[in-house]
Amino acid sequence: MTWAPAFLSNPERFMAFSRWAAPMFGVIAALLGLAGLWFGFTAPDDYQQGATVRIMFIHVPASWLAMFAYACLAGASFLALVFRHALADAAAQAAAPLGAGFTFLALVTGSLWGRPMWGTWWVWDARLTSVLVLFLFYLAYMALRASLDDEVKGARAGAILALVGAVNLPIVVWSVEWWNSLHQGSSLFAKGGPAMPPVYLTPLFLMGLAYTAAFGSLWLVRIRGEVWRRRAEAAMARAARS
Amino acid sequence: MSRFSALLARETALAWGRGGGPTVSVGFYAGVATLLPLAIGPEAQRLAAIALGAAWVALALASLLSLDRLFERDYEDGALDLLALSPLPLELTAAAKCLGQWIATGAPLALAAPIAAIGLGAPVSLAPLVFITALAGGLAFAFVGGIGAALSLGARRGGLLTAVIVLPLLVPPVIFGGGALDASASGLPWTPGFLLLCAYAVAALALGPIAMAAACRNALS
Amino acid sequence: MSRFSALLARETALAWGRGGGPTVSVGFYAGVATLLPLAIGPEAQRLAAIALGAAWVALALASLLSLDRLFERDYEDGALDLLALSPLPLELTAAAKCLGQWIATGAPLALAAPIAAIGLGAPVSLAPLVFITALAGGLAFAFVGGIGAALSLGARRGGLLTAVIVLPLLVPPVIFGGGALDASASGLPWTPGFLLLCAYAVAALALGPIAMAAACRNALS
Amino acid sequence: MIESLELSGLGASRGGRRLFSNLSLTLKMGEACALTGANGSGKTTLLRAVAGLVEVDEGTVGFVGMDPSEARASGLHLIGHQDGFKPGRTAREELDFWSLWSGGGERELQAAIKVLDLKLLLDLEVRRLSAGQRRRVALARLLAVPRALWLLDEPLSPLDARWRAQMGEIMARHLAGGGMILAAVHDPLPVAAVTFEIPAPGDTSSEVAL
Amino acid sequence: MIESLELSGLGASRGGRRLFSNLSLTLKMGEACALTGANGSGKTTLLRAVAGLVEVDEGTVGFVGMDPSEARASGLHLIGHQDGFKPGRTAREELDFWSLWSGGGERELQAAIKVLDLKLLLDLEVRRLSAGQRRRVALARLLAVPRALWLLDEPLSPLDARWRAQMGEIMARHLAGGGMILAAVHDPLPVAAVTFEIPAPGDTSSEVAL
Ligand code: HEM
Ligand SMILES: Nc1ncnc2c1ncn2[C@@H]1O[C@H](COP(=O)(O)OP(=O)(O)OP(=O)(O)O)[C@@H](O)[C@H]1O
Ligand SMILES: Nc1ncnc2c1ncn2[C@@H]1O[C@H](COP(=O)(O)OP(=O)(O)OP(=O)(O)O)[C@@H](O)[C@H]1O
Ligand SMILES: [Mg+2]
Ligand SMILES: [Mg+2]
Repeated sequence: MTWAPAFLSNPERFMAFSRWAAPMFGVIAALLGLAGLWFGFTAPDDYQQGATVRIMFIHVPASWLAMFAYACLAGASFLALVFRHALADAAAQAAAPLGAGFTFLALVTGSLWGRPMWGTWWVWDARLTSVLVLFLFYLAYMALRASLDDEVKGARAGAILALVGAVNLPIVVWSVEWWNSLHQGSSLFAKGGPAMPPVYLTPLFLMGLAYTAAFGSLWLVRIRGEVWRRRAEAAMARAARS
Repeated sequence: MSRFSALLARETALAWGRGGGPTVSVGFYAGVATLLPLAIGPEAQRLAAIALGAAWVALALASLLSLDRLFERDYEDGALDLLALSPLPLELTAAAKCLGQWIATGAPLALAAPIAAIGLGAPVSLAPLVFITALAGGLAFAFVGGIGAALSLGARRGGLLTAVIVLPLLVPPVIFGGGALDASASGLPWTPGFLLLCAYAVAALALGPIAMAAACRNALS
Repeated sequence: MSRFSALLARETALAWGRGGGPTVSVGFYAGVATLLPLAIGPEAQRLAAIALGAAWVALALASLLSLDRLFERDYEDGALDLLALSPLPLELTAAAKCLGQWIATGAPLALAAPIAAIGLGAPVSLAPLVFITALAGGLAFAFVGGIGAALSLGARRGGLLTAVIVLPLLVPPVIFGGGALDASASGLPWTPGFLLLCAYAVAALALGPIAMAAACRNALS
Repeated sequence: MIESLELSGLGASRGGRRLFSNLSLTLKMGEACALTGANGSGKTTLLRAVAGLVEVDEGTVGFVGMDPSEARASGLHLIGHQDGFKPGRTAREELDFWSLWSGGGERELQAAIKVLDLKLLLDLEVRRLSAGQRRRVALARLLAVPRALWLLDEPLSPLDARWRAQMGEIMARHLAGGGMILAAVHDPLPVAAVTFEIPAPGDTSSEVAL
Repeated sequence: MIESLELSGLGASRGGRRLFSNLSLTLKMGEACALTGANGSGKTTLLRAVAGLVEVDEGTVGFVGMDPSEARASGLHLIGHQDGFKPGRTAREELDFWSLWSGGGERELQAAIKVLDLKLLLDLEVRRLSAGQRRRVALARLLAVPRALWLLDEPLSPLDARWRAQMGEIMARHLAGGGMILAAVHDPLPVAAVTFEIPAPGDTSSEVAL
């Protein structure tokens, strides 16, 4: 893994790589997503949950990506803080709104699912609350960056916050095990293999990959945008001075 | 070490004057204990059910609202410059500030919390647990709140930002402490929640100063 | 009049940045609404019983804790001198400060209060009453809190003093407003409590500025 | 319009200690007075007494041509050690507010910004300004709202040589227009001015009547 | 003990604007340097860069005879525009704390109080002090804790003539004992010093690499 930052740390190389990688991930995401949705909607109704089981294919991957994006945000922030790398900072900044979006999606779909399943939109249990906290961290990160108008300072303050917020990730993952929760535990990564029939497992798996590819594509696009914005600002500042 | 204790004494004195101190915390809880029954009606049952939780939330809110200027004054009047120029690492300086805040505000609030809870109808036997929970929780709140205060230094919307940053960090200790109190009130074992709270407080004590020092250095430069 | 409105705009902007504003109040109530269930357990019934009261007490606490530096910054950085040197009587200046505080903090909190109360399980039909009660109550809190803030100017234990002076003054509006909400929730007429609250707010509006101006003049001279 | 400032038999004390007593001074239109004296002799106190912010023990502060309360409300400017700016607001926000507060118009404000060369500083937060820049922003109030009497407390100390000279010109113009300046200083004013030294206090102590 | 201060090729920028670049300066034991320059030219920034509070874009700050981090922690004094005092605490409380904080002893503190004639001020709250008195309390730190390098930002402006002269003597004594002084000033220092002017910035701009 150490080669990846080393390889991508050169902005020129990154721009060249992402020029084709971003659209390619987009295409992969679209194909996998279509396949996942097809299998998902042709799967039989669950004997317990009925048709609402299909929310799973939206909800579960969104929850995964919510956490994965935060891991990316924290990782990029670490690189930005320790190695003072501008590209890593751009990557962190670009990841935050995407992660917030996935978290929001997980919250909304979970809540939509909770109505038929639990009879309520929302309960204050550890899993749900820790996801809400994750969402709050994304918001706090974006708010912090937006309110420090010195770019360098904002970048560092944001990175510190992102790393502090990383303590929440294990809480999200293990909350169902640490506290008895309405929310079900992990059935996919349970001991002794996934406890889920293949008709559901296949579309879930496909959707998971599709979400990941979509995240990758959007992330690259946003980093590229961020790089362009900073270059343009530097050029404008130069022009204003001369 | 004499530097650390001198700073601790100063910070405690400042926080005491700034709105901490026993009278204030007693006043604060007296407020909660008088206002809550007034606002939700005096039926003893209703009250007793929420006594512990209310005392606990009041503690978190008090920390949240009193912490937002932990570093700001020093930042604006130049004291933070001088604090940074010292053999004492900025991490310890930040820790001393949070500890001072805790001594001046958290500890008196922790002393007052059981009284308020009992006043609202919680069983007297719970008082010691409320006290130590509040003590540990207050420590966690102070160190976590300090992170928010340090990060929002120099930001245009300081107070707002502190609250937004600190809120997510406050949720875990509130869950742990509230869970322990709730469990104990219903006769379940309270140690797991309490131990988690202590673990969180220790983690905040260990990691908080690092984050605060980094944030302060960033704001100064 | 343009002076008054300019000052009002400035004070609103300052209070907004200092920890007011819609995001913060929503955050604050989100905090109350998240922390309270976490601390006292998520059973819907328990929560619903205290929803109104908790929202109302949270409002009082937020006012209490955010008001203590209403005048202090201006006093220390010399702005109060310049504010005193003006055709606008110091009474109106003080009123503008309190109003700004209310616009930036009280009004958003009042908007958020019904949402928090409903989130905790209060009946939706009570939302309008919660809103106007919080609005009137916030006004009373701001003007009463301002008196404490002005009186404690230049005192060595500012925060303490504010709490001790303001707390008793906060009790009547909390009783009136909480009583109105309680009455309405149990199907009784809520107008008497609400009218008393409004009367108290009007009295605070009329008399508060006089007390504040006198206290400020005293601190300056 | 204030026509002259007349202090007669003024005495003031702080913390139970008499700072000065029987102090008399007249300032006419077009005159500047440099108030000097050792640290702690009461220069700041005197300026604040003229502005009505400090109560005097004895004597009177008279504004010829204007009612005292009116003179204080809209006839004089006080620029103190502290400028009342909030570090987190931009210079523009602060300047706009204070000029509105003193009843100034947009045109004069723009002129003041031009004279004091503040254009490039306006968008910076006050905390970012250098000491001299910040003082210049504070002094802009003098020009943004024309008032007869300027009470200045060490106005020039953080300014560089160029701006001290500029302020000298600005002050001269103010005096030429019939204005008055009473400035507490430790260095000579860059404009013709009479010097008034606050004497070191004798041992006349203010007494607490019982 | 710091033996000399060597700035070489220093460049710093604030808010994306380069303030100075390629600035080199050497200060040896017993030397004083008066840092001059227009408002906003970067004097304060330079002092803070020497103290390690501001990051420089290029060049190095070298302390001969001491490790930089050690020099900053216990080899130099920085007296800035702002003194870090809390208005509500007494001068004594503040002075005690800051002298302890800098590692000073009780004897030196008493000597400093005597030299700067602070005895009568110590029980006053800082907000009650006059500008010059407050600065004297701030300057007492220099004497309460002996350190080789003094970084002073306009140290004398609020002082009266007598105290400026006194400070001149104090500085001379410090230099005679092998100390160094780097002081940002707009008026000449009351002690023999070389003058170093920060040039007006060229249009070299700092760039964010991407
Ligand atoms: C707003 C409410 C909800 C939130 C915030 C939420 C959050 C999450 C999160 C974070 C995960 C990922 C866990 C992991 O893989 O470690 C997850 C997975 C899952 N959620 Fe939810 N959820 C919510 C509501 C629901 C509801 C109502 C149901 C259905 C009864 C549900 C069923 C599932 C399932 C089946 C998984 C996959 C677990 C696995 O097999 O690994 N969720 N949810
Ligand atoms: N509230 C107070 N209580 C006690 N003493 C006070 C108070 N306010 C001011 N003083 C004292 O009054 C004296 C006069 O202060 P003032 O600020 O007027 O002096 P100044 O001439 O402006 O001095 P400087 O040149 O240092 O600015 C000082 O000795 C100060 O300590
Ligand atoms: N954070 C910042 N963002 C943008 N500009 C800044 C920032 N901090 C300082 N500046 C600018 O940097 C310049 C240098 O300021 P500095 O305080 O070093 O000047 P100075 O030489 O000390 O001036 P003075 O004599 O007025 O004290 C000023 O123009 C100031 O506006
Ligand atoms: Mg003075
Ligand atoms: Mg400077």
